[in-house]
Amino acid sequence: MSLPLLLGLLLIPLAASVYAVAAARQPDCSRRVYGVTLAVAATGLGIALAHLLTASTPETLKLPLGLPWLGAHFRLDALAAFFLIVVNLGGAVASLFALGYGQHEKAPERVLPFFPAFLAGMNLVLLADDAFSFLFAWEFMSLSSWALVMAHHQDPANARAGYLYLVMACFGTLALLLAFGLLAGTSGGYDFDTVRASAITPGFAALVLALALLGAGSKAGLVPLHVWLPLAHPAAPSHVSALMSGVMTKVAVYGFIRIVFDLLGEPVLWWWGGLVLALGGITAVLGVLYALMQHDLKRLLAYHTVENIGIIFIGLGLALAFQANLMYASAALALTAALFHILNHSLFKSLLFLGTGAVLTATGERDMEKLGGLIHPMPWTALAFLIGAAAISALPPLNGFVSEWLTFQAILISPELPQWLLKFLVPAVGALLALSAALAAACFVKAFGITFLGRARSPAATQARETDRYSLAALFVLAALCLLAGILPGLVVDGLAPVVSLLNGGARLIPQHHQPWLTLVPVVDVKSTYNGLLVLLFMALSGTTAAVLIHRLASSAVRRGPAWDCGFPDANPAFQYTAGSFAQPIRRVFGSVVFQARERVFMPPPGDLRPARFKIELHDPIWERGYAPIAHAVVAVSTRFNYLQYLTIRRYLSVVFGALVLLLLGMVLWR
Amino acid sequence: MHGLAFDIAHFLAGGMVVVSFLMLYQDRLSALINVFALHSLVLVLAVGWQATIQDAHHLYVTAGIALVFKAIIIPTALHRIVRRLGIHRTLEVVGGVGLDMLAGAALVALAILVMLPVTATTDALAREDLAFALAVLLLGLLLMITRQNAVSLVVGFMSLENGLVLAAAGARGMPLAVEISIAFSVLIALIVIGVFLFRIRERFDSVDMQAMDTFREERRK
Amino acid sequence: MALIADYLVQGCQMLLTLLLAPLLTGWIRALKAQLLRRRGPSLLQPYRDLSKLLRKEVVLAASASWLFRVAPYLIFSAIWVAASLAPTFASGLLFNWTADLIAIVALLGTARFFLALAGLDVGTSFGGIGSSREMMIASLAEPAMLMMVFTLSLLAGTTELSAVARFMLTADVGLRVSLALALMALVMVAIAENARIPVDNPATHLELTMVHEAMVLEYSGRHLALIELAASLKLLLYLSLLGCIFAPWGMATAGAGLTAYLGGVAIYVAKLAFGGFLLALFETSIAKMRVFRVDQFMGAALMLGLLGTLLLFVSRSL
Amino acid sequence: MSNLGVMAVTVLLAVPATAALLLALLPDYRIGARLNVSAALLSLLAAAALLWMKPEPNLYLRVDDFNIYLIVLNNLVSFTTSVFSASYIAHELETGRLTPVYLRFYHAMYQALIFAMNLAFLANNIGLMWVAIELATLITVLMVGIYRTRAALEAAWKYFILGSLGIALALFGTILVYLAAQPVMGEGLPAMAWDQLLAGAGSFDPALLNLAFVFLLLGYGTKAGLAPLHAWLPDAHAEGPTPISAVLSGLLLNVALYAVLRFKMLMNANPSALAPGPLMVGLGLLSLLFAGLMLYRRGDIKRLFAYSSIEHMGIITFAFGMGGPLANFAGLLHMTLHSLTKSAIFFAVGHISQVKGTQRISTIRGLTVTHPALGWGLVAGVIAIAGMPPFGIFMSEFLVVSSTFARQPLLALLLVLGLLLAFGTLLWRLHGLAFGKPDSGPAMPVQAGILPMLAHLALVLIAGVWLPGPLVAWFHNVAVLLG
Repeated sequence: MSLPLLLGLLLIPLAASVYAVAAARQPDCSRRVYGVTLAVAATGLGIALAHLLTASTPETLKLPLGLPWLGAHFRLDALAAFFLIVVNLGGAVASLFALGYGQHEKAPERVLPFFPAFLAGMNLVLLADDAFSFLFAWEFMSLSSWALVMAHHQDPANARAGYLYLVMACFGTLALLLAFGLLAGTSGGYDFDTVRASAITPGFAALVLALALLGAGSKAGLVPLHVWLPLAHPAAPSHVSALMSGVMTKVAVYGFIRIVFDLLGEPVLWWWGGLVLALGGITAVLGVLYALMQHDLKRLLAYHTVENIGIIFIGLGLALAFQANLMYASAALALTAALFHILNHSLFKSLLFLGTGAVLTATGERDMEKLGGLIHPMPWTALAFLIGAAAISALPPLNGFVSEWLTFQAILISPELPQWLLKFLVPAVGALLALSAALAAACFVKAFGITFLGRARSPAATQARETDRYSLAALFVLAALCLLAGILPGLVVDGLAPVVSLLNGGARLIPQHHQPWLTLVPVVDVKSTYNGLLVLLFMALSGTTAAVLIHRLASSAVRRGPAWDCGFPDANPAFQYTAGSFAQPIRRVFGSVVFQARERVFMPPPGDLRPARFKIELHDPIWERGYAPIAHAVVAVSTRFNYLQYLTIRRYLSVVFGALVLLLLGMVLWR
Repeated sequence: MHGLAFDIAHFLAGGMVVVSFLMLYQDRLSALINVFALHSLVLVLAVGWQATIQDAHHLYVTAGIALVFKAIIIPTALHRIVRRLGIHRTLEVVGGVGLDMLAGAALVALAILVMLPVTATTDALAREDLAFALAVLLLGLLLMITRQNAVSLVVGFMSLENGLVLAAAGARGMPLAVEISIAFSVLIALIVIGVFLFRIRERFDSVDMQAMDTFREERRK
Repeated sequence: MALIADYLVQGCQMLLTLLLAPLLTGWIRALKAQLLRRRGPSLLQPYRDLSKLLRKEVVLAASASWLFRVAPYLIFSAIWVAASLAPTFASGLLFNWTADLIAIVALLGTARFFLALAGLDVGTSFGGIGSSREMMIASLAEPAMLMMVFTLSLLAGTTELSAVARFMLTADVGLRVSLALALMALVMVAIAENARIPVDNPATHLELTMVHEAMVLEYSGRHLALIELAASLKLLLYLSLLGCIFAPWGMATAGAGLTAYLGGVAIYVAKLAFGGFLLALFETSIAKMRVFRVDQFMGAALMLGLLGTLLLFVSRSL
Repeated sequence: MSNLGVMAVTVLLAVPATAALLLALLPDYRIGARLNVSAALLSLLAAAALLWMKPEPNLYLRVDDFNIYLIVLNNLVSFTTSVFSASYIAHELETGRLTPVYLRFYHAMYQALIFAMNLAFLANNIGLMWVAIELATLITVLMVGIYRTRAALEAAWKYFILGSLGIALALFGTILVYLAAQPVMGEGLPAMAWDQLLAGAGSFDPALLNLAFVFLLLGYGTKAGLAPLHAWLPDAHAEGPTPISAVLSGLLLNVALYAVLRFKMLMNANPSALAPGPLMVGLGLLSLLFAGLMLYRRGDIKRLFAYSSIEHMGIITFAFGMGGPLANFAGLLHMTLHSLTKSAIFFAVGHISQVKGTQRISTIRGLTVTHPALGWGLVAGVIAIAGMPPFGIFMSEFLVVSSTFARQPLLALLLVLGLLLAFGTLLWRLHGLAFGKPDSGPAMPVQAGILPMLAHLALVLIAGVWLPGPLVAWFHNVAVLLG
């Protein structure tokens, strides 16, 4: 019953889009539209949650749309329900945020019509149950988000981002299209039930996996297909960035899971796991390293999305490896970790992007070097952002830590894997994961510290005001969820159980909710346990007791004074550490290898009045080695061919003549 | 009798090929036009002969049209145009006559080769005719691409089209042959080319097609 | 009844760590002084410092925010929880399963996170230096630590500390290369994390060499006291980790009764004293290295840890 | 019943013919435009009527599953185009690019063109069809040259020479087909009538058929603008009046392709003749890749979309070349939707170039800011033509690619490469045109008739989501016919 409900629900945002096309210029149009999307997303969230928890059998539905002889198949199973929760949660919060944020939009007619469509598109991807509807919705999602990226198109950088985004999206869709072409076979059995039923040769299966990696990976931002992501996500309005980064990448991951774990089915080859694992590890570390080099807050967050996608794919790769060796219990753990991280990342990444949006409205700045000290004018935003930063840095007792802890546990039970390559690969990836976690912490100390702490570096930052109440509500909903998921992980794991067992041949983790103190006990025989609730309790207890005791027994006096700073307090905020200088040690350690980072210092001789200059050169290896050559090749070839436009008529006639003679000769020789 | 009929038809069709070679050989415009008139004349004879031996009377119409338009009106018109434009200089033959001849020979060979596998169910006459027609067609095309001048281009095209008419006539009892030849001769030969050459003369003071390869804005980019 | 006893024991451990930490610091300082032929302060000096600091008023920089004032409590509580969750004198206590080794590492990470933020909060250049260097060091130290954790858990089949300790007591450990590697990694990490020579000098106030001290430069009064206490707790934690993993002898097991507990405490104190002695010896015998050699030092630690793990992954199947 | 159908057919042919004569005599261009529209509407109604009542085929004319929907499409587009041209031409007169005399000529020729195309579709006789297509060619030649600028004349001349060469080749092919049929069917009309030919094709002389197909493919392929025979197409599109560009891309190419397909059926019907598939696949891929590359360097907006037409003709030819129910279905769908979408794009482009007073892409920027309706219309059109949902072309491309990959992976990869290339280059141009800071160029006031464009886009949009049953049934039947 809930499936038709959901589908019917999706008509509402589409209607809202149409309405917005007509009435975008009206003052209260944005409030109306976002109100509608908020309501729709909340309802969808409720339905999906109900379906997931009551854990009924999948629902299917067939509408006379799409491919005429096939119809449009829809299906609501545990997997779809889980991702529906992720999508609609993000959508609801983004809409809530936009109720306030949308008021500041300069070009509402370029945002309002596409936002609901974008939301509907993502929902549709999750519900689609045949190749055509799936790709239709997939591409529709890309298209609407492209329109949102192009909302502020007058900035050439945004236009370029949008172009790159759409081309990469088309590339991904074509890859998926080929994959489905293989899965459907020559008979054209495009509906997923037929695909599941039909067997496929190992060679083709491997090809499908590769294509799925290309297609879904390019949308999720898997290195080296990530280049569009850090350009496109920041270009959109912040609540859209939150959706694209926090939610749409998850839809991409859904595509990968659906194809590889569900449609492809058995047999799984072990090296698939290895491949995905390696890609995940590389993506995680490169993503965070890129992020460390950024000064643009939104771009930094976008690169962190790349990193987290890497972590998710590490979990998925482990699961594949385990499944290939029929170790379903372990696969369950890995899958749980991946899905948990999907949920977590959607939470804190949305939170962080929305926080950035609040900063953006307050100061009009995305460049950290021009911000600073925002914790004073906007303490609540700062608090929410801080929680998000701590969560994404995988600090207990917040949710980011739980999923990484689960991933580590999955890695730790992997020595049973028989294949040698995996034996070497898994610990190496573990090291990469640990490294990326530590670097992420460093990066968010930088992000939060430079943006919110210290003293204001620009007039814009000094004149900042706290953001509106809708935005704050949205921020704190997400912050609360981050904390809850962190201290009650057992419940989340139980919620994920049906999804895991669906993808994992029935195997799942042991039920968690009746463990003492809601402790997280992934595998019984391995007695590794974690209890976020108690950690929080202990910390709160000890912290408060310490505070109370000290204030009671010792002094509680405070005197404000100038900063000491080893005796020479600097009046000028420009003397503070900047984002660039904060990243300098890490840049020296890692950047010099990965990005050929060079520091150029120009020190004028004494008496020369020119200012001293310090410049950092960074090279993006992937763009310079991978993408630029392709672009140049296309330009070169098309320029080479272009002269064909200016031949004389005689030449054109000769071409036809040549073709004719050629074909005639062919006929003569053909016999 | 049939043998003789066959031989004559064969002779006439072959004659057209030879005349096509003559056209390839020409490098003066007026001479080219004259040879084209001859070409058309041979065509008329061929078609007329076909009409008699197939006793398909509508072919006489086709022959008549060909005679009136292609052998008389168009050549004179072309002569007038040439004179009015004052193009009496020799026109450079791309690649030289000798090469053209070689290419032409190769084309004729190709035409015959292509026609060989055609089973003898279609009567031999049609087959031979077809081979020659194809040869004429290809030679006409060759003429078009080896000359630079609009007039000679048109001439080449019309010789090509003569080949077509020959083929149509050779096809025993082909309906609409008249209509088709009319469609061709009237529409192409008179209206369009006339109009065009007139217009072109208006715009460019030569009919040399090099002058027509104007620069377009893409090239400046 | 037994439950209450368990609670008591747990509470005792928390208090014990809290009380012992300054003593350990004092002990090391005294030893170092002795080794340098100085008389040095008394063992109890840290307690005196703390009580004095606690009683002084806080001088807060004008540009300090609420985070600056909350941070000390956060840091202190995080580290204290971590320290009291690690088995010290007895294994298998009531709440040992609350956080395994990974969680303890992460708790220290939480503390570091907020310390670094506090360093940036006032907006002085020295705070920035401290924070950025601290995070750079940590970005290598934490993976190294985790690799060490991997090694252990691959051996013991768990990441939970008292279980690890129990396993290390059993006979089937033997002498393993990877354990040695793990030990070295842990020691190096401990040195870096506790801002000891050669990575950092806890005694210096020469601006350009300090890391940890630079972050807490702006702190005063009770805040400083909490941070100092947290620092010494951290040192204690690392020593007790080393103790319970690589020298798990003489630890009492849960519910073993009062005498056993007391014995455990005695042995534990002895372990700490010995560890402190080694540390002091090490610190006095080498010089501090340049900040940009630290990454090589930590990289070495990381490699050692990874090597140990790899060896185990491979040798498991042999 | 059927005599009603006969009436409809006669209307289809008689109305445009008479309208052409009338328009040639009418001095006032306003009345002319109205008459033009109403005549087109009339023939559209007649065509729609054919859907329900098919006349018996005779030796000259025939209405069957294959051509009926194309006839409807043809008259639909020519109707909408006439509506568009009414608003377009008025502006041309104001700016003085055309004089009333030429307008009279233009309208007459427009109707004549409709007549020719209807005749080509209706013809049951390959000779008749040839005559019709030749007529259409000559008319369009005159229309392309109508501005009498140097460039226009050059384009028309180029079009004329290449087009009539193609026509000549096609005629030779037709004669060959007749020769192949004549021994079997006997002399005279039956040997040139479709249904008869199709029935007897099995026993034709394969060698002659092969030869014929080569000539027909090259001849009609030239008209369909397949590379390397495409040379006339971009200039003809760029230099002629935009309504004619729309008709060229939307309809005339279809007519040529229709002819090729007819003969492909013939080839399929003869087992010992060579399979036409590979030839068409080759030409299709060549056109697709070539056009994809050429799109990138285009500076003239109409030439740009002309090249995109070449690209899509390539896709369609590829699909039919692959054959099989899915690919043929996709090809037919693509044919239909492409003509709708492309003409819609040309409607937008026509007004845009009028508004901006130029066709140079580099001088047109930020259309969605300055002219939202036209700008977004263009965006929607390009999105649709680039094969993105929710528009219908996505469906056909989906079918082509997916059905090909399982059979011929390498071909599919080439196809995908071409699609991606074309997509990238087209989008690159679109970004320049529709987005970015608008330049402060001269913007002349134009009362743009965007209704036709919207109508087409709406149809394409609906087709993307839902295809009506009868249409699907027709596609299926024809797909089977095409083998």
